[in-house]
Amino acid sequence: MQALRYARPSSVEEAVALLEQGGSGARVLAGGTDVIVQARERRRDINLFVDIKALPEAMSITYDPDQGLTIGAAAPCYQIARHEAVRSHYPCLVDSASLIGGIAIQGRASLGGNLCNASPAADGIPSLIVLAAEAGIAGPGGRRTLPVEDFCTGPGTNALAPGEFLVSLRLPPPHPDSGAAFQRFIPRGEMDIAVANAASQLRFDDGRVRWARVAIGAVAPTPLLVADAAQALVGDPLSDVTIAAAAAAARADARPIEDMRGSIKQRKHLAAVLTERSLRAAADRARGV
Amino acid sequence: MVTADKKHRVVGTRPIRHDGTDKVTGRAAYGADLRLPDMLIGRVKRSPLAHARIKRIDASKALALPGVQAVITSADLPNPADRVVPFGEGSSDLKDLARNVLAADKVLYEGHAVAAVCATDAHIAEDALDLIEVEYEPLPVVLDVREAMLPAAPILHDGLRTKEVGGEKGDQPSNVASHLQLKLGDTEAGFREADLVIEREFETKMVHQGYVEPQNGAAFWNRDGRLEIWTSTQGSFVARDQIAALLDLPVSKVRVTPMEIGGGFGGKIPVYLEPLAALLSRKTGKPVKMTMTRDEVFRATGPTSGTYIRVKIGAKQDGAIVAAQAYLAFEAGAFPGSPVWAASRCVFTAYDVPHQLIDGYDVVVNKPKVAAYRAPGAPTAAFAAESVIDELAQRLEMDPLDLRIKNAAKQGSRRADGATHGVIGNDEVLLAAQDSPHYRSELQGENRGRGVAHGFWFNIGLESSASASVNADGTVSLVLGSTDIGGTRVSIAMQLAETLGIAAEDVAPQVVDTDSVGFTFVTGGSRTAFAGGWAAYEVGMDLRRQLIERAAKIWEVQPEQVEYADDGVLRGPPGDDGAPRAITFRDLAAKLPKTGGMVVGRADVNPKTSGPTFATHIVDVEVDPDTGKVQILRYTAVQDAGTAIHPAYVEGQMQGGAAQGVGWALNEEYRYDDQGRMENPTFLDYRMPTALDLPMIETIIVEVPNPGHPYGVRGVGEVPIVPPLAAVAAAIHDATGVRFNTLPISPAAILDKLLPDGD
Amino acid sequence: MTDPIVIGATINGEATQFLASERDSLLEALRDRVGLIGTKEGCNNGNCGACTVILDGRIVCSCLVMAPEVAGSTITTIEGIATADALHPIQQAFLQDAALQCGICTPGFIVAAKALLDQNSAPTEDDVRLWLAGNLCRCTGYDKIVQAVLHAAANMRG
Amino acid sequence: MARVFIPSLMRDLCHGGSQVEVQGDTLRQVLDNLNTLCPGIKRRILEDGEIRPEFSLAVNGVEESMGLLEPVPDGAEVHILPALSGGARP
Repeated sequence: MQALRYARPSSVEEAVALLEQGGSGARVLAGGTDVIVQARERRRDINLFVDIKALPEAMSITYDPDQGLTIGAAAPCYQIARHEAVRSHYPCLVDSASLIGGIAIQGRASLGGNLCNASPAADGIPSLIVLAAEAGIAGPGGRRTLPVEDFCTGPGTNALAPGEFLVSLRLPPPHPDSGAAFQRFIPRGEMDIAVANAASQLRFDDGRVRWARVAIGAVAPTPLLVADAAQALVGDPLSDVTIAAAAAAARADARPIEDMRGSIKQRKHLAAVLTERSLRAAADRARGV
Repeated sequence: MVTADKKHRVVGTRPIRHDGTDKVTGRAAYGADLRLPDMLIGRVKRSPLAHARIKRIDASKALALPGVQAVITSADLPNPADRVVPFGEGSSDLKDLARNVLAADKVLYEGHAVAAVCATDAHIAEDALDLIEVEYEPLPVVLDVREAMLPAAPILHDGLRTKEVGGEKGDQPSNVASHLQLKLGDTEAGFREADLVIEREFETKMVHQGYVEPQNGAAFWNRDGRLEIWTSTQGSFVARDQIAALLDLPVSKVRVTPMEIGGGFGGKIPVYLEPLAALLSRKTGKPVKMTMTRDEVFRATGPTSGTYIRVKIGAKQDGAIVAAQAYLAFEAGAFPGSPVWAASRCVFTAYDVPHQLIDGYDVVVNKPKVAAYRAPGAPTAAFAAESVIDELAQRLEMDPLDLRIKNAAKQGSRRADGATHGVIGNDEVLLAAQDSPHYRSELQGENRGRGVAHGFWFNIGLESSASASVNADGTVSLVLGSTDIGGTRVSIAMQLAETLGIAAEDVAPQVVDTDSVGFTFVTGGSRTAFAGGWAAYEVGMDLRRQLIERAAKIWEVQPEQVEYADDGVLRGPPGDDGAPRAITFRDLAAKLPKTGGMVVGRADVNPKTSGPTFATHIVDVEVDPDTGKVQILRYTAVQDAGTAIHPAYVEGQMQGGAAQGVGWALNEEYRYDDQGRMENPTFLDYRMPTALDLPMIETIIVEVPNPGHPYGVRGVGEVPIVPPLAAVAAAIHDATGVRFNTLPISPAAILDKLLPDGD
Repeated sequence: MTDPIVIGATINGEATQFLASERDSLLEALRDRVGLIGTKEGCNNGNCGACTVILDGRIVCSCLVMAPEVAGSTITTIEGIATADALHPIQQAFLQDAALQCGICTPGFIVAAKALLDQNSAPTEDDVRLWLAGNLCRCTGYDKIVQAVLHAAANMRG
Repeated sequence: MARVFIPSLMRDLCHGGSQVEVQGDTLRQVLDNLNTLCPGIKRRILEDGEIRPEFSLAVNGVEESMGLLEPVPDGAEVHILPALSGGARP
């Protein structure tokens, strides 16, 4: 572990001040499952951990039928996956939160941290994108929000300005005739980084897809919102044909690299397969199956 | 379990291991757990390049860091003599061992040690690594075994010439360290007799043993010139001998205390950190402890070879195999010494084949020097040979086990190395597999397949020592030199208990340092329960003789009149009252102090082999054609154990070997970029099976007692990793119709074959 | 070098204060500062589970927790699983079922299994395998470990 | 008499023969006598009076553990094998 200091601010303002003073060497510590490894392996130059787990706003999970869901950026995955309202209204988030790492990782890792780490293969981000989540950010200039699909700017980089940090994630209330689901592929049963992943949300109106969102991961520098896939679905009843078209759109948008976790051919293929699987699962959920 | 006649009281039962409580409560002390007063922490500076000349090492900045106590480089190692050091399964020239421990003029793989530093705490030692400056002149790298064999390949060792085993050395520098050949009969004539000949090429990648405990070593070089070492090693004596040779010390100056060991599988026989800790201790006068990170374990310890293998087998229409030929090229890593020797002697050894020709090549590449890994060489050789046999069975429309049974080697069958098989359980294992509930069950469902494969391993014998003292409370303290990786304290203690006719719980085994017991070879080669148990048996016989004498003395009769029965009761002729005299071991023990004192038994044994053994594995898989994912649905391992001393630990060896083999087959591999930098040195990306990736592993223990052991024991630890690679490949073929001749058969590899090109 | 800091936490039921560096992970602090060596290091990046401890009721990899984070927390390590006079039923089952070979992963498995049985007294084989998927064992093939946890659960149910 | 099986890569020293019958009660005597029939073969097998680390010698299929002192019964088969370890043994 490189030489570093630890701070535990008790207010958002204090956290912002610490981050601002600390400059590029200051990093937010939430669950720590990525950032502690990065500091230990000296992959990032870190000299200050700003632990935000004492900030109630960063730890709470609240649901309101009108306002939707607000998740503190540091709330651990196991709390999200167990939360009653999340389980009944956002099962797609449960998919993600219970697939990140193993049980011990889920005891610490947060969806906020998963987003900020900005891994192309992050298992939380496609779900947040299709659920139209917004990032709630605090910084020296005050508060702002940003659509999650605009948050990641490249592998390991995000849209946060110096001194800013992610405080919470806000998700709109789900439409009654909608369903969403997340799928990923890993070589083992657990403890792997996604070779590819995909999430979908579908809203039906009178048997037809009224609105759709599809996002894929691990196939581009950032998780991708696949606009063409939604286009292929909206306006028609969901069918093998429209699903295949959406899957083809996902495959077409995928521009993966070849690395130790997967080949280009495999990843493009999986983008389609997982898109299809997530669409079918989302449709089942919309129908209440 | 297929059992032999059972007349044992302790052997074959399942007592709780003596060291168990310490290991389930966290009290057992492994190497990293050692704490000594005033102890310093050491770390190793490693090469980021896979092949380079070292131009300069400058440690001055590191030495200036407060808390840093010393830095060493290869200049601190004595100049190694040109000789070979005693070793386990795998060996090293002393010069190579020294160069591997600390690079001298060249680094030969990424992670190669170039310097070591010690400091007052671990954080400072880590900070100091960045302050050691090393200037390199990069050299071209060669990573693939076949490329390394080409005449134009970059040369790792300018002085290396190909040794034709049994012949002369070549006259040009080469990466091919040696070539060996085994020949039986006339393969050309044999293949002419065949109705069907199949020849295939196979490739496997370098894989790691994957023990969960990283290497460690601590040293204190006392001012009286004696060196104390604490380490998690598979062989304290073999470690001592390596350390003494590397540091040019008499062995009597080195004492190795074996700590508990968190897995080894062959990888913890060579020394890495111990000599560095010793040199740092000599420089500072303080004890120094070193541990590796997981990254260092992957990059800089001894995995096993990546291979290129070609196998050609010819059979008659009735399935009789008439000729077999193999070409085996094994990566040795940066220094000579791959297990191609053992692979050559195993590849066709389960079968009675009249005409065989086997060529083996030991090849250096810019990767870490390989070490032993569970049945070294045999798994990849069996992957190739068994895959061809599976295809033969398919083409001949024969049951794959019928084909193997038809050709199974028997007592007297001649092997490729020229020797003949002794009493073996080959047929018995194959027949038990064929008769197993798993093999007789029907496999149903889409995308599912079943595979079987068979394997052979020699097992080794060699030296073990033990001593035991009888306590007045009727227990026995047993002193051993074999480190206990998987329950050998209990299995050895059980054999002493059996010999003395007492309970396993009444024997207290402990593993001691190299000054406290006679020479004992490594825990490896499937030898420990075998040879250690044999030593314990001889200790027991020694105690029996002494106890008979004592009883005779007490009863005032001749020793020849006293019998020591297997139930632990000594019986003598009737006394004055006419009643037969009898005394239990426990009662006699209580009388020892006042009838002449306590008794101590001791023994050393040096058997030649621990009895070859065979295993057949059966596996059912399901392949997801959309993702290429393979799920293991059912798995059965069948194996000849000779006599299973503690059946639960025999089953554990079978299950553990099967699990490692499944990992090797499906996902495990060293991945390098083209500069020789390892891309996946973590447990995240070096994908060993998790609990979710395996089903329960059914076991069938066959017992064909080894006539060369007092209790019929055969080695059991290694052979279970021999069949799984080929068995999984055969099952995937059965499920998909595609033969995969390259490992690992990862989802990417499967999709690549199943999807149309351009998908 | 920064000065060590004092951290207070309840460890295995006892209020404990220890000195640690701000650079220490919880794993390092437990082993090197508190002297609880039963928690093992296998990979130091959260991929093997050998360092599993229970932190405020949840299992975590102690290598992925910074020592200063645990101020005021409650921690259970392998040393806190047995009582003064008896092994925990999971420990007993590991011995009975020969669920350990080298033993280096055993503390992590037992701590993780305890957390599972604390919240699910009747897990299925699949539940156990999923829960323990973050704990690597290279010796056993998991068979006897999974059996031991199932047996312990049955014994605890009585 | 013992029957020594000659490895293919040493047959050049034995006029191409694959088996040679020689006298000897120990491996040392067998190798000495073999060397008179196949001059130079001892130098290939031994180094400094010891069996080279890359070999092991087997008598009736069982590898020796006493080096050149290993007894050779009458009628035994002696095989020159590549050592399993590919190098030194104790």
